[in-house]
Amino acid sequence: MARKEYSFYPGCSSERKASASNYMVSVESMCKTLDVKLNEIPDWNCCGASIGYAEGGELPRHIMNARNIAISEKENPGQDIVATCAACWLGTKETQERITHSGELLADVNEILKEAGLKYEGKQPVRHMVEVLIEDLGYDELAKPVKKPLEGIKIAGYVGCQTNRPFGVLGESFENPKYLDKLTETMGATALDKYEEKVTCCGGALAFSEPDKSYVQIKKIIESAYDHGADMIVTPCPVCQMNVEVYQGQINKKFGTKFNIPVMYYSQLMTVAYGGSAKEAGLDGNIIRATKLEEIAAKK
Amino acid sequence: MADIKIGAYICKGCGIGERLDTAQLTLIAQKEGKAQVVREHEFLCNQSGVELIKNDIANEGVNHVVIAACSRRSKAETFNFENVAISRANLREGVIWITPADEDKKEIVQEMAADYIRMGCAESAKMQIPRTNPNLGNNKRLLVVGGGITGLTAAIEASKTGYDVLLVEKSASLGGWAAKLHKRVPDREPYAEPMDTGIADLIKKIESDKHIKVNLNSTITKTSGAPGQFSVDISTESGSTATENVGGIIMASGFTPYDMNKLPYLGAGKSKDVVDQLGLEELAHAANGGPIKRPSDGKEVKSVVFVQCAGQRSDKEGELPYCSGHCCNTSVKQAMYFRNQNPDIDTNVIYTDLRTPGNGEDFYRSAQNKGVIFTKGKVNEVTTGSAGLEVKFKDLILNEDVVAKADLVVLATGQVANSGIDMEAQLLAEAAAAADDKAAKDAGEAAIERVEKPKGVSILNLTYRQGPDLPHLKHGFNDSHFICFPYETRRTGIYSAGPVRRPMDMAQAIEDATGAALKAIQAVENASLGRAAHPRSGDLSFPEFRREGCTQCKRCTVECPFGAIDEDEARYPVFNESRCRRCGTCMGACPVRVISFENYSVDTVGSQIKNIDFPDQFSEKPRILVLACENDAYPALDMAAMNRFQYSAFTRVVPVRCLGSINTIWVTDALNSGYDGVILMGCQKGDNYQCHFVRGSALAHERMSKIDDTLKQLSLEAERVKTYEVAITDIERAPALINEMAETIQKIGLSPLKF
Amino acid sequence: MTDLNKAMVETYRNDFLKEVEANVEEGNWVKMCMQCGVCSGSCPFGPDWEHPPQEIFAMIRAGKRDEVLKSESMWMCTSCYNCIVRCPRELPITHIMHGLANYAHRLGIAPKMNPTRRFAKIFWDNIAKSGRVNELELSIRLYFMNGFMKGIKTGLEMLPVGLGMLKTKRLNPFGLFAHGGIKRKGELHKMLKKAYEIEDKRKGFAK
Amino acid sequence: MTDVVATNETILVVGGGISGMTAALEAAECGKDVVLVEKNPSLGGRVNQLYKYFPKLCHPTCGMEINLRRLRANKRIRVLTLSEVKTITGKPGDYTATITISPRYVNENCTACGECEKAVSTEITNPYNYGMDKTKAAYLPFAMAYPPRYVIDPSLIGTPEAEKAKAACKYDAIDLGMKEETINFKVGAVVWATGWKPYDAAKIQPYGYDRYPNVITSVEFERLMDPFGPTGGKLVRPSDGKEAKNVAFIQCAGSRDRNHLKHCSRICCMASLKQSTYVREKYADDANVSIYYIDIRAIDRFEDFYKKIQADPKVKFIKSKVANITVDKEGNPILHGVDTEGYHRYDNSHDLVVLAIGMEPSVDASRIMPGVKADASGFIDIHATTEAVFGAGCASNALDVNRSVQSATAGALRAIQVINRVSRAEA
Repeated sequence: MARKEYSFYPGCSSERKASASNYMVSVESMCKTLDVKLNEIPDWNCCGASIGYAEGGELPRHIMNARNIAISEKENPGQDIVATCAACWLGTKETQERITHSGELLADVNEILKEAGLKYEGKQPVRHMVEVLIEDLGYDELAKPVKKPLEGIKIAGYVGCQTNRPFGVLGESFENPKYLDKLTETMGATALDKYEEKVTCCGGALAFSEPDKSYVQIKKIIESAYDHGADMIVTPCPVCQMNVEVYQGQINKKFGTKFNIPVMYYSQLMTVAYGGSAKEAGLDGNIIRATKLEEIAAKK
Repeated sequence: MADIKIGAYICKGCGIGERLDTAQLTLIAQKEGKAQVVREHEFLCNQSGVELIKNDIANEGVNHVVIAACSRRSKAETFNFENVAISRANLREGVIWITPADEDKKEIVQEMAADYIRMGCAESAKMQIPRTNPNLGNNKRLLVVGGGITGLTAAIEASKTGYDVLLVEKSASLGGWAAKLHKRVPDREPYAEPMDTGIADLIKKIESDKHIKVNLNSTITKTSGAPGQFSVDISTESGSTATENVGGIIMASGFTPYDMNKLPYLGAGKSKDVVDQLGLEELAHAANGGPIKRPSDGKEVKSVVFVQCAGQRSDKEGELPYCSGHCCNTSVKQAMYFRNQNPDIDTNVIYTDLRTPGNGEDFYRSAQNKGVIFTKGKVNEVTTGSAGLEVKFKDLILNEDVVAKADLVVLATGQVANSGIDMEAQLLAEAAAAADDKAAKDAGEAAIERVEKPKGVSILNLTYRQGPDLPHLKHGFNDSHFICFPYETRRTGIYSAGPVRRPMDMAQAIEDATGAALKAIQAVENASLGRAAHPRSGDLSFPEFRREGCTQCKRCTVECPFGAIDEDEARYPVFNESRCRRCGTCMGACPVRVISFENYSVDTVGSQIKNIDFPDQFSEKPRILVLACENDAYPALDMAAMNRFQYSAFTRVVPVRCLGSINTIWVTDALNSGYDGVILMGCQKGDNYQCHFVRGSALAHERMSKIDDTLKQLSLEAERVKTYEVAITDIERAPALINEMAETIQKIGLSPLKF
Repeated sequence: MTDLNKAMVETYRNDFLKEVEANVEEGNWVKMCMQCGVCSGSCPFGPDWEHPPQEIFAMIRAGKRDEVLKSESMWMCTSCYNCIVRCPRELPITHIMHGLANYAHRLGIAPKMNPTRRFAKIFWDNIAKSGRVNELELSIRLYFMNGFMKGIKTGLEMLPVGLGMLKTKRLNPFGLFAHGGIKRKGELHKMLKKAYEIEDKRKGFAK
Repeated sequence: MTDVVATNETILVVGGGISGMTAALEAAECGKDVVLVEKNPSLGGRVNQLYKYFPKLCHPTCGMEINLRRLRANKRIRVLTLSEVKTITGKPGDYTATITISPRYVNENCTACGECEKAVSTEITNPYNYGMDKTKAAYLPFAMAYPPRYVIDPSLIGTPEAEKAKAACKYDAIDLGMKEETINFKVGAVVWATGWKPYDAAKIQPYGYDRYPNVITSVEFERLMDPFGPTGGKLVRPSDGKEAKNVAFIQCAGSRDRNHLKHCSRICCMASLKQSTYVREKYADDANVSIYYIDIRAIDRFEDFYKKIQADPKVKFIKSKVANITVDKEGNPILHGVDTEGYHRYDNSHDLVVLAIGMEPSVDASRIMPGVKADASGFIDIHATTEAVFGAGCASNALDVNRSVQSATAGALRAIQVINRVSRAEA
């Protein structure tokens, strides 16, 4: 019996051989160490993401999320729904909020869910993994398993948008959230005390459709990290991770910069700090290798 | 008047004992100051010190006390004895704190202290304990002028407090404009819906209140007298006139809506379907919850445009420069009339700045929530097109010229105060007519004699020498000029309230009326005790004049900032003590120095100026006289002392009630008797004057501007006399000005008149 | 002009605000804007907006139907939610922008070539089909949405990215065939169909 | 033990700012007995911390001097400083007020000679200057403090410094043994005038008040102009003492905002217009002022003042709620946003940013006592209040000085009405 159990919503990008598969790997190791059990929602579907609006409209978009919630309530009763992906978390939470505030929507949703013999109750809180870490366990608990403090590593805590706005993490400010820094400090690393682009938007889905405009954003995010001497960037969001990491080459080409900074997930840092191997931390999943982390991971 | 027995008490505390030779000061008090009792004390303001004084008063018959210690501004409560004339010699802030402790300065510092002892005793000798005003008025009934929401509130509140009220309303019914409103802007949570005006209940209350006597169809044709003893002629339309006596007056004559026919470019007068806000209230009244119909053809209004700031906040000739404050909330309310009745009616409010302060913000939000559209734009023209009215405006957000069609257009016009005749303004107007400034000023003064038939309709018809109504402040409103003292009018015992004072809405008018009621009550209470009103509240002294000396020149009547002084048939001044604010401007104005107050007179000040020791011309010790306003300049010097800023030990400072009370003859006397320089320190004058007696500082500057000729006659340099505006915050500047004078004297040498 | 669009113009005449309130997600908030502009200033793609949100609200009130619905502006929304959290009137601006874009798209008057509109459609089709994102299919379709040659070009530009993802096993080369999506696809399709029916009924899209 | 003579014909005035002083003086000058309770060591309140008033640009201490003279001359007012109302029980016309008085450690003997201040070296942050500088732990709150009596900061008690202060006093005015005391007395009616406090600027995160030293509040800006303030009257910015010649004012900082204060604080527009003249006063033509606003609310004749400032070429008005602030390497705040009059994007650099901070009541009215109702913003709702507790000034609404004084005068009359009912009943 694990000390905590959650109904888990991994999201598309976390699938094997998908863009955030390494996130998933590290989350699994992290949770193992923390003795947190994640019960995947059976046959979960895509959240529709924010970009889903254009074709999806309102109801169809909500239905995608309502289905997941309904399945979760049926299969993993009494458990909070936990997502690791910012977009999944936001999409699901948004749907839940909207339904709680609209009887009409609730009726529609349930009428539609009948098609699949499902029912929406909306009793399970929808939470992001970092909320679980911070609120249910707390920094002290998170510090306990640290075997290899990430000493000497300077980290830019890039929070981005969707874990931060509009809901955000309890007690954190939209403009200057501190939880990611606290998290990295807890792992023994050094968080940048100044990082102006902490909550700057990476362009999100528009990195696909409007790459050039997004590059401008991403460039700011990376530049500021460099300016303050960061060794790597850490983020809680797969979209941010992907956009900030994989386009560095394009940006270098476009702006003549020489960016080559690793962009990690908090769960990767934690796994390494907890003594996990490079593999367990999914470090091999990063295009720009975090050599400093790999060294620590390699240390016996 | 009992014999004066002066007791002088010299404190040695706070370093006075260490810095000064108090024994010598004692001698001076005895020999020169003629103090019968003189005592030194280690620490005068502590219990034993105060007991000492009390004991002398009780057992030694001391009735004039000179406290030689700290500034008159400190320990005032401690050194406060009943029925005793008190003078203060300022040895701490005035001497030891502003001079260096160096040995070589000891002599001049001691001289400074000695002079303050002389001055204190001299003042005391000339002072009298005020026996209160002989012409008390005990009438405590209040006259309320105007039966609108302001007047009704003032009346009911005064009655609730236990005072009788006489209410005069020129129209045939009570309620004023408020009674014509369909609903009012909410003044309570949740600030979301128009609410009942409540005026009907209020009128009922008034009519059933036996302490309130209502006169309808009545105007005031004559007001004379003073607080506690006003006599008022009330005339009815029918022509009958009754005389009533009251103690205090609340002027709540309200406003007249700006005449929208002056705005033809906004369609006013051209189409029946262009109305002002009061016009819309009538339509709403008529509709009484049903669909509002437009005047032209009775068609149900389907679209309405509200034009904010119509003829207001404008530089155009004949339009109002100010903002009437309530109109944004009023349009919000009126737009709700439409949306609440039928949510499909287009309601568009076109504004430049939407002004809904305080919780009005909730009301604004509520209107938006009801679908009222607010457009930031500037309306240029309203025309009558085939399909109805067309409002041509510039959309300031989308930055383009637009035309909005509407069945009805509401012009948010402003409030014009019913404030009567502003004599001063008319005088200045005449004055301005004259060519250059000098001439203009003379003309202005001369004109006071002339304006017998002032233009306009008076509200109060005061028989006062200085005009029939309260002076206006700005734009025809007679608001107070003082931010800290919003009720201070320039006619004692007469307080204005409501939109006659400042454009305002009902909620503010009600609050204002309640405050004004207190002030009027306060005025009658103090009048009955012979006490002065603000700012010298409680002062029991009052002006008197030596009839045989008076030349009937009328300077006093002309210059009294409060119109307190009239003239009798023989053209002698009549002081109306209860109207007087005790500033002493009349005293300063009098060329023959016949006007005085018991505790503040030509003598009390003059003797202080004279009674100092003038060293011979060879000693190279100049003397500088500083006459300082007791409210601003004197505190500034005190605070300079607290910061240990130094100024010349040759200075002798005399506090005055107001610069206006300074008689130029003091200055010439001072120079004659051997002062080398004279400085006057008063408050800011001009449009933003800070003088709490309104004209005092300005008058002093005027008078002093003429002193140069006198100086020439005395063959003295003009630099020897300076008049400054000094603010209470000029803590560094005030001492600097004194030191400047000291240097000047160093340069030009001691006064030749010392010889 | 599409029939649907004609129909809407008919129904609402010149009252565009009413149309927006009825048919656009969170459209009934538009009237609450007080034109402070904090949203316009907060948008990361702000400079790329021809008409920033607050101006769009003003335009809606001013009845500028075509300018609004045919605008590229709403398609610049990156869903960063800066505007929402700063709005002093608590308008759900992000959703209103999404709603306007969706509405224009449904009416068939949204800018045809707008890349975000087209990507959004591809994305939705992608997930609606299998229930989950197939990233490879998604990116390939995206690259080729502007035609074959352009697609090759974009593909080549993006090659390093793709290879990187491939090397790190974050892209499945066989995804096009192997990727399964969810099991109960039929069930999802039925639900979506129903959802569209209801939404169209509510928004008067139903023929 | 402090003894207070009071009866159920006495009026209790809570708060010694301009509203409380006015209510007390107006009532006393009508012949009523008043107890005036102030929690700070001196009367004067917030207006005293202002450099100038709008629209006259005169100095608040001028009116303060007059009010203090009225106070000194009036035996009917009993002033209790460092005192707070704990409870008020009873019914209209017959209340018992319980007041706790914190020790000042200085008694009536104090002559304000300043020897104790010279004697001690310990410094404390200076509340009078909103913590922008320090003051000695034995201090006179400000030059015109009333009562004009020094204060020993509690932090000094038990330290040798305290003994030094005591030793320096020749008049036995320092009593280190003073303890907090609690007293009760009867009153007939209460005027509640506890005033306002500036909204916590740190909560307005996009403006980074908690992160950027060169973003300050309007109340702090007033202190910079005081020759005896934290900068000695120099208009310089906190980060590096650089002259603040290019100053931005951000209106509605907290006000008119559902995320902060839902009401409009009324004074802020005029305050910024006024403060723009400070910058001009200090730097003449080198001054540059930008005012970022939603609506300029300069009602009645204040409009004249607005017009005057509008005509000043050195003052720019930008219709925009600033989106957020960043800082450049030199620490210059950069304001980002959109001028909505025709859509102009800006990223403007300034030397100093002043937040025209909103007003909230210092005391949530709903906490005063049962029967006193607060509106949603915490102001006293006079219509819903059933007790003889009358709101005055900013405890009842967001008001400017002039309207606060009106409100206080009205409040005084309402209290007098209760008192007169009592005395009539007893007569």
